[in-house]
Amino acid sequence: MSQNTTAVDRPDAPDRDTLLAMFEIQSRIKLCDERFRSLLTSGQIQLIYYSPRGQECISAGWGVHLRKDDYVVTIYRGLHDHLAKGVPLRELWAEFLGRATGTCKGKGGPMHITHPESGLMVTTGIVGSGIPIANGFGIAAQLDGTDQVTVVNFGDGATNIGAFHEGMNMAAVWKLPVVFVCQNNLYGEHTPMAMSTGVEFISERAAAYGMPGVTVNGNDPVATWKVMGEAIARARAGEGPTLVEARTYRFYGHLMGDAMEYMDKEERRLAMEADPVVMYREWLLANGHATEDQLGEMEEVITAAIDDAVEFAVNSPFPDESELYTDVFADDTKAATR
Amino acid sequence: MSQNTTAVDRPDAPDRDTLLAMFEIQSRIKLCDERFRSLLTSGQIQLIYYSPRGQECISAGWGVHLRKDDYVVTIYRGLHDHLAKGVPLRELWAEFLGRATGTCKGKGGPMHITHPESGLMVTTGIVGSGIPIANGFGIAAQLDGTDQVTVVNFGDGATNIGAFHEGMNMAAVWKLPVVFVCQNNLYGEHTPMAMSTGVEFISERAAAYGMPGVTVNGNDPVATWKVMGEAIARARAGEGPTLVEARTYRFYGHLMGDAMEYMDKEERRLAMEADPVVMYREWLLANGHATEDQLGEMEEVITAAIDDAVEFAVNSPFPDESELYTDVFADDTKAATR
Amino acid sequence: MSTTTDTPITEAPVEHPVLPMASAINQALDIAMGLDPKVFLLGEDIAEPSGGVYKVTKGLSTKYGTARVRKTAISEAAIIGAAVGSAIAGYRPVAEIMMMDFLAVCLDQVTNHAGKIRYMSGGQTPVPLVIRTSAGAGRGFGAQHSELLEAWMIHTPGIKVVMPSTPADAKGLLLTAIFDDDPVLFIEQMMMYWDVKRFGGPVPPGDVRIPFGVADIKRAGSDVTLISYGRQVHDCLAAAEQLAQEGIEAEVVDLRTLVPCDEKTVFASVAKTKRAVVVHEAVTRCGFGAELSSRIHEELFGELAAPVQRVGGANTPVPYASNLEADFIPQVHDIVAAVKRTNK
Amino acid sequence: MSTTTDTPITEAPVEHPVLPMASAINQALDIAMGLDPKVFLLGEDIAEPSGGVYKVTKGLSTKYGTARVRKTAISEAAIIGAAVGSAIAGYRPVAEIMMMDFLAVCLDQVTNHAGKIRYMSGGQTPVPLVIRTSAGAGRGFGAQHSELLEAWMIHTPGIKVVMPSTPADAKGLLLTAIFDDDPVLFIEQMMMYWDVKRFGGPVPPGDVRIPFGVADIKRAGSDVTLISYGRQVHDCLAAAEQLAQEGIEAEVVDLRTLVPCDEKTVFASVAKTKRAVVVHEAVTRCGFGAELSSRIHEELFGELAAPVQRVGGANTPVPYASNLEADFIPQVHDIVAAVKRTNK
Ligand SMILES: Cc1ncc(C[n+]2csc(CCOP(=O)(O)OP(=O)(O)O)c2C)c(N)n1
Ligand SMILES: Cc1ncc(C[n+]2csc(CCOP(=O)(O)OP(=O)(O)O)c2C)c(N)n1
Ligand SMILES: [Mg+2]
Ligand SMILES: [Mg+2]
Repeated sequence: MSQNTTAVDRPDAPDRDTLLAMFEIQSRIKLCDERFRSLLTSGQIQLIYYSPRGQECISAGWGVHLRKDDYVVTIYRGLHDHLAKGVPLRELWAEFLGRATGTCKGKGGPMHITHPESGLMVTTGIVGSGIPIANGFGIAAQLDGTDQVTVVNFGDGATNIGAFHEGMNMAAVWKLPVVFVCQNNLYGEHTPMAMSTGVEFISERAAAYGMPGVTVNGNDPVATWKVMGEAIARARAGEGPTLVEARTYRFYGHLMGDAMEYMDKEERRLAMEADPVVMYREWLLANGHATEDQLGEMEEVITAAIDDAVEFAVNSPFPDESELYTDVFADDTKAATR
Repeated sequence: MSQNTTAVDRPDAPDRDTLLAMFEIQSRIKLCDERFRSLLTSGQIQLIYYSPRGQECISAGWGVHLRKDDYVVTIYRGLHDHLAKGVPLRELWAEFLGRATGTCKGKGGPMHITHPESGLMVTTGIVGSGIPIANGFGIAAQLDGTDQVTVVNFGDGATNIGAFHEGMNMAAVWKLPVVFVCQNNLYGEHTPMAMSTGVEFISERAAAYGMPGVTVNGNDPVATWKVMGEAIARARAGEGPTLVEARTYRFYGHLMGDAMEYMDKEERRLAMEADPVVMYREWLLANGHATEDQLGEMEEVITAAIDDAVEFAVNSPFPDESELYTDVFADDTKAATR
Repeated sequence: MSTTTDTPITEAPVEHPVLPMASAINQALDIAMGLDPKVFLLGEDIAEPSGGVYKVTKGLSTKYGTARVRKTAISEAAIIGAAVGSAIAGYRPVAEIMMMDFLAVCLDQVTNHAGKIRYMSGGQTPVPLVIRTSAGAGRGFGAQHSELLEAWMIHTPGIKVVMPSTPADAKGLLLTAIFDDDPVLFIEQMMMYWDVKRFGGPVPPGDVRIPFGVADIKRAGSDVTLISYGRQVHDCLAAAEQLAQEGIEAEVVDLRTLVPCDEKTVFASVAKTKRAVVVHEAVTRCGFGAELSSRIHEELFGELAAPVQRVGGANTPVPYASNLEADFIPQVHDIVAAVKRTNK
Repeated sequence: MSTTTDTPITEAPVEHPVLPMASAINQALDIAMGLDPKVFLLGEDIAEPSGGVYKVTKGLSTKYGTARVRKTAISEAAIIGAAVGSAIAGYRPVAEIMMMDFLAVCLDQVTNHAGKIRYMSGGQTPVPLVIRTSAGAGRGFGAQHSELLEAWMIHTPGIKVVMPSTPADAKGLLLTAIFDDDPVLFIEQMMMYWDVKRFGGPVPPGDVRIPFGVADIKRAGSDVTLISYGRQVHDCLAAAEQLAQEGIEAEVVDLRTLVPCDEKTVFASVAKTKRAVVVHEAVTRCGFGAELSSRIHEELFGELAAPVQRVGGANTPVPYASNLEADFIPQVHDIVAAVKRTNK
């Protein structure tokens, strides 16, 4: 949604409930991220933090299409995906802070958020490795004969690693119900995509597997919603996988503390000026899809929930020392001692 | 070169010397392979043998274009490539038989033939792994400022493994002087390509890296010669890598002793009927590029050389027991004992 | 002979059919697939008509269909990744990695994912998969198709490691592996697959499982303990016969599962014999023999008549030449010599 | 303190500038590239403007150009493969694998190729490459970014393994690694990169190399030998100070290179002290401590006052929660406790 279009309504837009649902997810992500960054900056909390700020519309775009029993796999930069799939704020914050009350009892941390109840199945810290794993969920749905869909998220840089290639090929050959979402924020750590990648558009790579591939402006919520909807519908109908490249931008570099000296200042300024969440909000108002009060109240509710989650997390205990040795194996296999 | 064209001359054919040079390489491969199989069948020698029979024209196609100082990387099914790059018969046979006089002192074996003198740099037994290694030779040539070209050979099945993807992308991004030759014999071990691969033509995969890709009938020596020449010239001129898919067929399955129950009998019969070496020979004669005497003499010379090589290999000693512990490290690092 | 914890195989009545190890493994897969629809197989070339490059999965795709016996591309990372995901989703995938050396192309899925996901999720997402892989030197395959890498996996938390020495053990342990809720690496030494004469054995019919963490004393003895697993157990038994002629009675402890490892049985035997020799085919340096040797010294310090001897592969890649390859692999005479060293 | 085989670092005059380890590594790379045009670097994000995610390669791409400081895609197998090929072609590539856990995505190129090619070619094609990788827990990175996997590599024939504990050792050993004709895995513990206060040290200027296979006695003592490498050497020194207060004088042997390993120095020290404690951060089970413990018992059986003690990481993935992570990592008090066990 580029600046000058916020005033114009969109014939291709979904119904109001969906529009607002997307805004709710986007705001949840944006406000959570802002809270994390402020607490980190003020030194009240300490952790390695990969901000998803700027990529909100992508997760919201598939989030509103998925059912609770659909599967999502994501990466270290996963806060937006976790929230879009409905991982509860309290457990999420507690896990980020390594507390016993976290989604993973504090043992996984931000890079490994897991919450099967919400369908957030795997968060990996290894670039590309979530892709072959996502196929496993697709195989399970296929064998079970259900119409569950798996959405696996990864970055532009991840499309240069072997796991991407092997996973895409397997999904295509077996027509797995998996949607491959490449959140292309133009950088892999400190390296611009053009310096590392042989194609201009990641979606071009789908043809190497006989898989449909599409590029969408990931900062345009409506367009993203549409493309995600089509890909998810295909998967649900048993018509096979799709590669969706959603173009976006990383507002805060690779991780908290990144000096970003390798990023073009002007490029970044423009991207942040065109903040997709802010512009979507303007668009919703400008076209009467929502009132200031509605959105304001939504934001207040989210802010209150975040206050509560932070409070909960900060006051939660660290895991008991015995937890070091548990969960290595299902049984008490005495392999997990020193 | 399909049956009915053997009578027709080819305007696109190279000069006579080149035509005969290709026939010499093809015959060397064909006769060597026949000797290996007969000695194996009669039980006079024992080894795990991957016959290249049927794929001769591909190696001959790049072989006549390469200089001694160009680099070749290949795989376990590499006899044809070894011979096309000029690895001497005696040392080659001795290595296949694990003798001290072999290219690698008997320590590598058929799957790891190495003969830097001939530019045969690496033979690997791990599917796909030669591809990233080939890039290293390309980088060396690039940094040295020479116009050396690296030709890396691999099968259709290898294009489904991660190393292929990573290696192709790196070569494209750095415009490396490497020619990627996929010898597509339609099967990976016991699996037909269609059951494992998302595309119909391997060459379609080049686009995923912004690399030119071309498919050629690998059983047509003239067409293959032409395509290889263009790709090698591009690389030599610093214009970057090319993916060449040369379509062919494995006459004797995956390895010696393969029951081939997974192969279509009729498909195989037709392929062997259209034996590319036999047909090329007919074509050379039919179009006056050579006389029966010329070709017959060539074959006799090769046969004699093979007799000599077998004799040499069979009568060579096994490596000295001390060789078990040498060549692990450059120095006498006492790490290589029990 | 049997440990106090009795196990089926050691009681196997002689009338059980004598099978090659490959058939016993095939039986286990067949029984598991018959018992539980959540069990499925994936790997390269495992379906009919060939039924796998070693024919270990023969007939299964015909019996259970290609949806449950899934022939894959040459994409090991995708194979293990798919196994990880489907295992988390409630399946019991049995993935085949054709040869153990190829673990190196997919190790990330094995160690960083299969091995860590239960832990990282705080126990929410178990990963009940099995990775079957064939391994071992002695077939003239050269340096890249002959390695035994169990030590890598034993050092890696979260993965159980099994390496059977007999068809009955292979069947019983594979059934246990498939229904175990943790990732299990199941190592099959290729040389034992079809060689009934040397490695065949009676296999009890039906769903007979062998528990993990229970070593099997394949031969009783009082003078020295030979600790081994997999094919080398047979070499230990051969060495024991030779030693018996010289009046040395060796006890042969077959660990069968390395993670978990039945240290109790090992310590009990060595406490009795005062002498221990650890034997495996894998490279000696930093092999599992080092771990076992350290544990024995830690537990039985002062009670041993000699230091624990390690007999393993040379610290070199596996050479091709038949004579060098034979030298690489620990042989019966190496075991005998090691025992002699404990008797000096 | 120094071994009989004197090494530059141990003679380093105090006036040498005190640097963080990252700067010492950067110096070694700079010197090597200046000395030999065949030396080049490749890896993710290593070029300017950022100069690497840990800034270890800062400035080098500006000084030597991006043809010799090559920033790559996220393609570890392609990175190591390119290093292998160029090394065979006569270059001395220094590849960076950002974190050691990522070795798992490219291990095939490391073990099946870099490690075996010299051997498989009968010595015709050496592979003189260096793989630099950062490693170690303690930074709240969780299970997939904290592992130490030196044991995998020590078990793998054909690869030399180096793990320095001080900036001067890091510089001298990296220079030796780059000009060594074999593949070298060079392990850098992230926690030491920039922490000058705890891990900084004097670094002699210029091309000062430290030979492989020469351990350095970082502290002399007569009562117990602490054998370690990398960051844990500092913990051993701290433990030694504590023990000194109780009248126990510990000798601290810093192995510095694990393959080759200076067993001579280890055995000499333990023969003197009769007590040994091996300390590393890696998971204990099947870690290098097991190999060292076995070797010491094999060599000094009967001369020891107590079994060799191993102090290592827990046999678990690395947990995220700060308190659990601290428990995972062996601490000074664990070393002290282990020493006490040798004095019972
Ligand atoms: C296999 C592997 N290599 C390297 C890394 C280090 N690393 C972490 S994130 C990252 C960049 C990934 O870029 P991209 O895929 O575009 O995702 P983004 O961070 O931009 O969301 C790298 C190189 C890793 N985690 N795993
Ligand atoms: C990584 C890896 N996986 C599996 C194998 C076992 N294997 C050896 S050859 C082969 C088939 C390769 O097929 P293709 O690439 O088409 O080459 P071809 O044998 O047909 O020449 C397989 C699966 C291997 N050597 N390496
Ligand atoms: Mg990115
Ligand atoms: Mg093929």
